[in-house]
Amino acid sequence: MNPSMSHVLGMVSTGGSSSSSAQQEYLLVGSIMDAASDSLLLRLKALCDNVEIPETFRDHEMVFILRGQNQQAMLRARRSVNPPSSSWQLRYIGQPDVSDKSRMVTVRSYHDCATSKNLPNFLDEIGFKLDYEFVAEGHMFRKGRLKITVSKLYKFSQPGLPESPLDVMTQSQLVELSVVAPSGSENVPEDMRLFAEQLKPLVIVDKLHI
Amino acid sequence: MATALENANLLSRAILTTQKLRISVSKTFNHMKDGIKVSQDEHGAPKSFASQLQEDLFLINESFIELEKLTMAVRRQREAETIGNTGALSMDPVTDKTPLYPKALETYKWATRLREHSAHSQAFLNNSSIKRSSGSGGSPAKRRKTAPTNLNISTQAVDNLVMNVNRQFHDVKITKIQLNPTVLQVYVSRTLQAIIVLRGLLIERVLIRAHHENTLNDDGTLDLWTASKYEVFQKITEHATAASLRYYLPTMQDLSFRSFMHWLNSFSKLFSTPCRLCGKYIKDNLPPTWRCFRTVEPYHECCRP
Amino acid sequence: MGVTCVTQWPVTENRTVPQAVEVLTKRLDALGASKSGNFGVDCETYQSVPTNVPLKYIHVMHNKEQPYTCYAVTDNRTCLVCENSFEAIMHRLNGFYVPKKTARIESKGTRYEMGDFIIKIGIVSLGPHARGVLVEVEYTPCVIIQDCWPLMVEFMQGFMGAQYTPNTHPMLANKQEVPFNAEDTVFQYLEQFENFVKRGSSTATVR
Amino acid sequence: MQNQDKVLDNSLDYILSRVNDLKKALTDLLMKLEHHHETLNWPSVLNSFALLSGQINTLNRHLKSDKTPVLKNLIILPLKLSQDRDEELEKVTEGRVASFNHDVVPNYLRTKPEPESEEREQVLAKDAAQLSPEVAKKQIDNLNRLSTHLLSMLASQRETWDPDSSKLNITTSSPSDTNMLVGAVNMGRGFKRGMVQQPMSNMGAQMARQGDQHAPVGKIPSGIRTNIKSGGGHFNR
Repeated sequence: MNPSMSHVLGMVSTGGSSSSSAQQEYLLVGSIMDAASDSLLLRLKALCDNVEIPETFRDHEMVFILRGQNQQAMLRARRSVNPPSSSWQLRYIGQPDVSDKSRMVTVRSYHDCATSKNLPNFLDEIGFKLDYEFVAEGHMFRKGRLKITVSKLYKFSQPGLPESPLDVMTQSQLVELSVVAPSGSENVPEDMRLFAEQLKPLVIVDKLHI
Repeated sequence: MATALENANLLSRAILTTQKLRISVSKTFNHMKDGIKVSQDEHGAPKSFASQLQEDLFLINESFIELEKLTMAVRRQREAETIGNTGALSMDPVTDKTPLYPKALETYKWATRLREHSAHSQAFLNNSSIKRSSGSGGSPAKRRKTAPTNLNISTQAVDNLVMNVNRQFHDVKITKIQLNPTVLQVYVSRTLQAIIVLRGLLIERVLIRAHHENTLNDDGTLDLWTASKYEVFQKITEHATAASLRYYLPTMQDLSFRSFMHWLNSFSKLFSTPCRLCGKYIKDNLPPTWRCFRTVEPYHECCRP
Repeated sequence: MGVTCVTQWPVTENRTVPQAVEVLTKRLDALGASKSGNFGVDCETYQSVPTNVPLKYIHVMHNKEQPYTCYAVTDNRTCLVCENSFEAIMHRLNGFYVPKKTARIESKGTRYEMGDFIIKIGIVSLGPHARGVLVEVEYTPCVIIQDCWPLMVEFMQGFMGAQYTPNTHPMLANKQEVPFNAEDTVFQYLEQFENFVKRGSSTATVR
Repeated sequence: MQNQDKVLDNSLDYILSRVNDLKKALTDLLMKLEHHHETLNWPSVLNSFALLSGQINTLNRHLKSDKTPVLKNLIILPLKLSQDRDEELEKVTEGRVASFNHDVVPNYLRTKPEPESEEREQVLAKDAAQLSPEVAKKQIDNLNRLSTHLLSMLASQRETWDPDSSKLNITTSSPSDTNMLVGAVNMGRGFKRGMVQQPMSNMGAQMARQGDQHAPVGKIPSGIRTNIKSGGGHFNR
């Protein structure tokens, strides 16, 4: 496996994603206790492509909800706090598609786009209200088109200030395995399952059960 | 702690003894293989093969017994500690706090990449196997050699000059972005930026670009060569080069630089001052890009007196 | 991205829209402008579903000059600059915001270059009908409109006629001298488009 | 009549051959146990047992099948008992039964258990019948408790026997934490201020789900049901 090539391929696929309309996110989630997270990171470093530059992130995510009479829409705005970034990412995440019970991974419709920094303001103006917000801090790995994040979640002690002291959510870190691909990409779940198998028994990643 | 130290001592002794044992064993085998040369013991009496062998075997036996003793000692020490934990040491990479493991991974990936890259580049180079002239490699060295020593002016002097000029002209902001050779970046109002390469205090090269154009290449190195993509600034670069020659005073370097900055400063209102002669802003799609060297009044290139 | 000015080129009674465009292109040719491809600016308006959100509009605009970018402008002129995939997200909000029917308006035409100036002459069409002509002039080396406004006026009078005076630029009113950016161009187009829509609806009611 | 005899003969032959197979397997196993007990390994013993059980099964199946004549209805009548050695018999039984005499015949031709064992069985059956269901249940529970206790003791002992395996089984992730984190990211559980707000927003999310999937009207009640359930879950937490 050529790391640099797959990196490029990954870039190409994400670059093409913006043009295609029916994108879906294939997702598996799990958690790892803080004490064992080092082992997981080491294992991921061995498995994934981007070892020489382990990507860390510290993101601030705001979830906005627009409530109508009998429906509501949810949009997520996310930006990097460290290093501070002037651009935001806007994401729409659909509800998990439960039509096919036999599927091994959660599938939900997914759209994202990079936006300018006035995103919260914009969402406020078109009627969205902030529902909740948090800070996620951790590591990001790539393996081909797979994206693996290991992140610790913090809640705000003061609203709207990602720099303010933060409270830890749990003694565990969230592990997410995701691929964003056009709908109907059949071998994606299989790839993900194979990868998930390699994380056992440290982490068992599974479908979303909300 | 003390037991660990003792253990280490024992181990190193054991290693030495093993070495001794190996030497004596190989010596024995050598003797057996080569037969015994006519050698003499200390008293000058010739030695028989049997006695030599006996001696060798005795040595082996001695080392072996010593080694065995040491091993016993070491084992006893280890039993005092919990073996369970030491066993886990080899199994769990996390407890291994040395960065050996990640470094090894990194090295491996780098090596793979390096091999790929070199394979690619080899393919490329084979396709275009033009012999590079040997001179090109040597020329920078030559240029460095001819660098003028008489123009060596302390960085302190340059800094002073920059500070003075910054104070003198409000619209001009000079920053030193490279030390050797000195490269200055001059922002004139919000209109343009000039990249000035100095030799001593004399202007070696001037490049004018738009205020919002990049100073650095994509890889973060200083871009001293790409001309501005805008016609106005290409034109002004020409005029500025001319001006730098016009104001060239090797004996009064300080004055030379100041007059040039004075001239450059006149561009701060480049887009909002009409031509002195025709009263228009635009001629040939360009604003008045020429400045009188004495009065620094704006003119279009074809309107200049 | 330099400073831009978007103005309307009047279509007089005795001319059709293509003829009006031709007058301009002939002049530009005579001045030595060179063609450099096509351009297009379009605007799609989304209207809120009144049961869910009080009446609001979102104008989603594209400029071919920035082909991967999309501009979403609210009523308060908050402009969100984002990737094209924003439209997919807009479609997901179809319970709240729906595209206004027949509200897709665009200006399409030829792009000319003349020194550091870029001139774009576009025919504005609302649905299938051509409604008028918009001229965009961009002066690329400068990013502060206060610095180069007289220069631009002079340039525009150069090919649009000496008697022609463009409206005072909205950015001129702004006391702060901030660098010009792509949103400002989009705002100008939006302003002009809204004028066309208003006029279009008024003429429609007259008929 | 002749036909029936033939069927009987065939059937007996078949049974005989099966029983011989069984016997052979048994002797094999015994041989193994006796002579190779030092090198014998568990899988091979298991193999032998599997073979035995298979053969017993086929035998039983044959005896129960419809085609087999009902052997129960046949009568064996010992016509003559004698204390003399019977060479023929000895050969047939491979030397186990030397003569057809009063000592062995009752054992070989027995169709019922011995009276003593029958008696004891009956006593046990009576005891079981007398037991009330409650008492029985209590006893079963008792037994279960004892066995689980024993199991846990074994498990804890195992950790001391085998420290390596217990080390490897350190839990590195907990499902409850996963649920908490996932709930937090997706629904904002634990991020929102004010407990009162939570069930409300949760209900909203349920509605969004319906809106998103364009669920037919008939599906709405089920959505409401889950909604009540998850809301209740919140209060319990």
